[in-house]
Amino acid sequence: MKTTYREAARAALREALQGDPRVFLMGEDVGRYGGSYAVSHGLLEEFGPDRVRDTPLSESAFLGAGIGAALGGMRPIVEIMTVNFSLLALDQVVNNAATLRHMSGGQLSVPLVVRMATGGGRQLAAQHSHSLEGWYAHIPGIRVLAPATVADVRTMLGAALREPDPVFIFEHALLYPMEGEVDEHPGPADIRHAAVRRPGRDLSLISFGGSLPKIIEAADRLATDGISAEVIDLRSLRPLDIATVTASVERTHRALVVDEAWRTGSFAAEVSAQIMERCFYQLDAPVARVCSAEVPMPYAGHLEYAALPQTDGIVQTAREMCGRG
Amino acid sequence: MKTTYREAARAALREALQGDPRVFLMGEDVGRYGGSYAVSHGLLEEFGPDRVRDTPLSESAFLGAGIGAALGGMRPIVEIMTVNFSLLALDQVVNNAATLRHMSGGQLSVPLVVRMATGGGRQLAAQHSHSLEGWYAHIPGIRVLAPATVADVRTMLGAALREPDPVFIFEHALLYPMEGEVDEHPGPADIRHAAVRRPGRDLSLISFGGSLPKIIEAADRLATDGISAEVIDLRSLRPLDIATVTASVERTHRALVVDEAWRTGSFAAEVSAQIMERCFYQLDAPVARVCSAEVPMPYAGHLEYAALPQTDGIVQTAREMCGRG
Amino acid sequence: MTTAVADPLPDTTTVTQQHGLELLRQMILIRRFEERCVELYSREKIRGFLHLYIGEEAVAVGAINALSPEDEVVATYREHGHALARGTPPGTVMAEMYGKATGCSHGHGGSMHLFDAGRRFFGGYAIVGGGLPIAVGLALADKMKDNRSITACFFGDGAVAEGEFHESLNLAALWKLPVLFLCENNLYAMGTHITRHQSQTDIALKAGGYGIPHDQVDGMDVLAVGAAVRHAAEGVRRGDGPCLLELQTYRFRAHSMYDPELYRSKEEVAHWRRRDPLMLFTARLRDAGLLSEADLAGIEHEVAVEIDRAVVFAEDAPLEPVADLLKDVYAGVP
Amino acid sequence: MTTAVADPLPDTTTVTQQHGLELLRQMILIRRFEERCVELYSREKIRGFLHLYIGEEAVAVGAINALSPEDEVVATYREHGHALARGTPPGTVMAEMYGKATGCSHGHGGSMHLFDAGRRFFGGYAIVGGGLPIAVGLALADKMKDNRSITACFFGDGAVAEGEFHESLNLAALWKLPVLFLCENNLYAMGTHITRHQSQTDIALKAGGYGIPHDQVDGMDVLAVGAAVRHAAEGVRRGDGPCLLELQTYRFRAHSMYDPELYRSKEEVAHWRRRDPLMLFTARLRDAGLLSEADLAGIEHEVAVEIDRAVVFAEDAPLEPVADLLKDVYAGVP
Ligand SMILES: Cc1ncc(C[n+]2csc(CCOP(=O)(O)OP(=O)(O)O)c2C)c(N)n1
Ligand SMILES: Cc1ncc(C[n+]2csc(CCOP(=O)(O)OP(=O)(O)O)c2C)c(N)n1
Ligand SMILES: [Mg+2]
Ligand SMILES: [Mg+2]
Repeated sequence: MKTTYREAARAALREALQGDPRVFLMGEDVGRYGGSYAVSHGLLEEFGPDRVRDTPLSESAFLGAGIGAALGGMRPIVEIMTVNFSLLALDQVVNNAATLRHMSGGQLSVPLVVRMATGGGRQLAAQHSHSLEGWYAHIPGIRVLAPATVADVRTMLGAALREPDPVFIFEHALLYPMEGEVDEHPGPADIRHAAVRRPGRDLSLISFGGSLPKIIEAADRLATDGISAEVIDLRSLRPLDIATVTASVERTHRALVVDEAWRTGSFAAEVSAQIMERCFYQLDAPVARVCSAEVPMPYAGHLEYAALPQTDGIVQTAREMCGRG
Repeated sequence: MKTTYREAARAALREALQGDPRVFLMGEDVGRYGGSYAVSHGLLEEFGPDRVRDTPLSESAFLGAGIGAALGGMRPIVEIMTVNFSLLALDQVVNNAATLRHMSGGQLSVPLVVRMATGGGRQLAAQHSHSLEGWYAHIPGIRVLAPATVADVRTMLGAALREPDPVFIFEHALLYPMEGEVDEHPGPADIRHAAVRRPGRDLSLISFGGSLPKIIEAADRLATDGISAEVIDLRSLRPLDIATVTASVERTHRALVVDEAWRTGSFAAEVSAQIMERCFYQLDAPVARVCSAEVPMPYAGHLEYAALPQTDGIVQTAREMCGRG
Repeated sequence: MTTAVADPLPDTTTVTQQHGLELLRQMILIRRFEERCVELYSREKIRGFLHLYIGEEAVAVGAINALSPEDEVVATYREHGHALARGTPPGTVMAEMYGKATGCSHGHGGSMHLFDAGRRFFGGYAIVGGGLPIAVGLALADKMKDNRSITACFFGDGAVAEGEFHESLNLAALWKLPVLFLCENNLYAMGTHITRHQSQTDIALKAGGYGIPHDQVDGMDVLAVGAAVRHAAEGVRRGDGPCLLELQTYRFRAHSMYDPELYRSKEEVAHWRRRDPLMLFTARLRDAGLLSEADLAGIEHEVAVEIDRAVVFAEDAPLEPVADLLKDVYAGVP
Repeated sequence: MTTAVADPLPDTTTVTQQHGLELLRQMILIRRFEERCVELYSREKIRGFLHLYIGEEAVAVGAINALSPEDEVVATYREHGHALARGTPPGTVMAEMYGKATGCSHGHGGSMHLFDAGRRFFGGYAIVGGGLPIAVGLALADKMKDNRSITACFFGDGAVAEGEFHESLNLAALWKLPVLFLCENNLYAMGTHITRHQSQTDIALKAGGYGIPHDQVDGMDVLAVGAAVRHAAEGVRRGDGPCLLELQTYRFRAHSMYDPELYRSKEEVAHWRRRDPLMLFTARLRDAGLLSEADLAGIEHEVAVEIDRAVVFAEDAPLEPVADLLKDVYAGVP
């Protein structure tokens, strides 16, 4: 069945709300407004204001309330409208959601799912274009998912809700209109594994979320140059399925990691370091990164374009790595 | 002159307050209480409550007020008691302090200095033992310093106050009682460069802040094994003086990065990736990392010890890298 | 104890012709400027988020004209009106929305991040609540430097729920800082009606929890806003500490260009449109004999010309060179 | 509108002998337990931060004994008293401070992070203000599940300045959640007196900004606390929505073991010590003929034995194996 990423995200929410009375959705404008990206459109009417719960602008309190409700036996899905606003709730993530199981000696469990839109590329400027998935991936005690395909956004939520630990799902806002295939009644996703989206021999292109379409397009273009690129979609950033990555790099001997975050301290640095640590002697070239320029995201379209990773830059870096600079 | 890290930090504050009427210190308990680490002890009496300003527990508001006061022509030094609480103010850092110059097209300037204690090792458990310097180092628009020596904590503040951009200074709480040498009237530090704390031939040990004493001790112990380790203190995490690092690695051909943060997504990953990107063909072994275990910091002493990087582990990793496992 | 700032308020019904026409001109400028923005947005000349101020013009115009040029102004992402009322040339505002180098933020900020340091307009903040601590800090600087300036801080009803509202009000009151908190209560935070985001919907009352004087003002009446702000600013400037005004208003348009407005009825909007601040003020000036049809036509013409010029300026303006991408991240780099 | 919860309060001066002696026993247990902690801290058996509750015992004991066992309790880092009043065995609390595997948090938490899920004690939170949203969420779960439980949330006067206080009160009131906010006003946030951290020092009054009923209670009087909490809890349990009580108390000791107490005078401490809650309650029970010297000696003896046992339990307890370092970070790992 063909559908959009947005519709698939909504179908996943509907299924979750239908399937378990403990599940509820809460966040800013998820109800009456219909969701700021129209993801939750119609759910208020279907499930009522108790289970599709509009919140005040209080990111810390309602994310924390999600933690508390999870402790209390519910299965909350908290929507933070975008990752940009999640900074206001980060203390609750780092100090409560991520610690309570361990800090209580295993007595407590926080089965919470948090969804948020992420990324740049829509000329929303410096305060609305962050890519902070890498920060979340730094935090032990939580899981971090980045559905990059319609099928993944359709099925990862169900899998996340089965986890007894907090799961953070990052949806790149540019993906919402993307079309793709899904089963009508798909099972929950396998959220333990990265996916090889396209096999290749010469180079591994590794990314996640909103950058997946870019590396797929790059692989297409590289193919016309006779370079066979393997495309790896990390899918889960924490824990990271490094085995799938290293298996690929052991075949291709070259790795290029793409990440929309600022380069310094990006998640790409972690992936790069781990590849190098594990595949050092199989590498034919240093692991490369294509990331965002280190600048608060400018509004002007041409500057934003220049700041973000683009297919051109990925292709060029890949060609240089393969000696076709 | 011999003094402690704590006294040196205080002398730096006193000098700053004496030297410029626009400078003031604000934070929780910097005044009447005498500073939670006694760093600002006595300054209230010397400079009065206007310039040594106790704040309510409102990290976001008073850090934001520091930004505003800097915009308004003052030279605020904001103390966030510890990095753990800085999460509550991180939105102001990422979205305001770091962006205002660029977002305003260069019209505004935020000459703000923020100091905070950081790190674990004192059995303060999961909510009071964070090492988030790497997150700050990810943010374009700010500078991040980690004074690891008495001389640096004495002189970096002065240098930071001369910067027209926001500077974040991380003081590892375990360093406060450490003794060291300082000039009586030192000039401001050179905050652009990393320091080679000890020259060596076989391996570069790279770290910053609270881990510097550990790598120095490791170098001592390695020397008795006949391994000559060069010790690099990064000092500035953003911008990173990678040239000093790569110059060292080009001599030693081996690099080991130590970072008290959780391993995944640590700043050590960035340093490792950059070394590999620049020195790939000179490396005799993969760049190694010794970081904290991926667990909310446990209270119990033996568990905390096991979770943190320790000299033993550094020495062992270094020996293995040099074929003396 | 907390007191309302109310009495004695100066008579709000009188205004000199010159001042009245200037206020009207500014309101019309903002209205027409934004109407043009809508058109330019649909032609994709303007991109990103665009939040219109249409319906709320009396607030920015009334308030900002009651301030002195040395006072600081801090606003939100819905700040075209504030920038224009402060005197930022429409051309540089429009060029900003075009993402051009001659925009008031060099094209870095766009609609949500207008800055004009020379006019002490300290910007549009797009993290809701994020501007309040900045305003507190600006006021702290003024107080420590013994300046006579005050800081006017605009924010919405939605921002009142954020922790930073609370922390900022406490800090400002505790330290008796010269901040004037101006809450633009347009009844909605995006699609969430105030009754569904505030347990206590009388926003002015909240000031009591901090010992801050407060008042409610008809935000559709530019003279009432001006009088209330002038009065409140006096106390703040005198050193009485901060003050909070709730300016009751309404946005006639969607929250942003993406909003299908499912959360409110056409009737509700129509009801409020009957209190259109431009209409009300035009009628009042007319009734007082201060505005002729010719005056009005003259203003409309002048404004139309000004906006045309602004568009031409924006169209013709150069782009920032991509080579300068990293400029102004730090001083003096690259 | 907001109302004080005050009348009609049940008579607070009467208490059954059995209940009175139990309250006294708990207060003495907390006092002696913490006195022992000080000693063990100086012997480095206990490490990290240690925040004593001495002087404030009437608050936790009065409040927690007025709750039902199904109610949830959320506390701060100063929570030995709350855990003990809730019934967590002193041995497991002491073992926790020793960092032992049989500690109530398996040695992972220490003094600041006591947990006892079985007794619905949801822990000590050491980021000031961080427990309030958790309490709101627990109450939300109760409401959505139609439980009759309420959540009691303890926090200090210092926490009132944090944004999370504000956000949590609004959310709880907006959604009429069964939370009882219990502010332990001991006049200080570390070394900062309430007059230097709150612009409006009457904390109960702040509830008005959210439409939450509120009251001030003598936190040195265990019966007054019990009566106020019982009364407030009734309304909260009935579905009236949250309530806030300000419990006026004082800590007799330093903020933590590191605090040189430069910020207050010996006289001030001495003044408050004259209102020692143990002393006051002992005297009251004695005056009412409910407590003999033998009773008191019996309690003291019983408590001393219990604490000795707790210390032995902690001393003898095993350490968590280092091999289990990564256990309980995620369910079922490693
Ligand atoms: C912290 C934060 N959360 C969410 C948003 C998304 N958002 C943008 S505007 C808005 C509503 C704000 O309402 P209000 O403060 O009343 O201002 P108005 O738009 O009505 O002028 C929301 C939820 C944001 N920008 N920042
Ligand atoms: C967010 C945050 N900021 C600062 C601290 C450091 N700190 C610990 S306790 C405390 C004072 C809290 O005072 P109050 O809430 O009145 O509780 P009390 O200690 O008096 O019981 C401070 C500043 C912290 N733990 N968390
Ligand atoms: Mg609004
Ligand atoms: Mg207190």
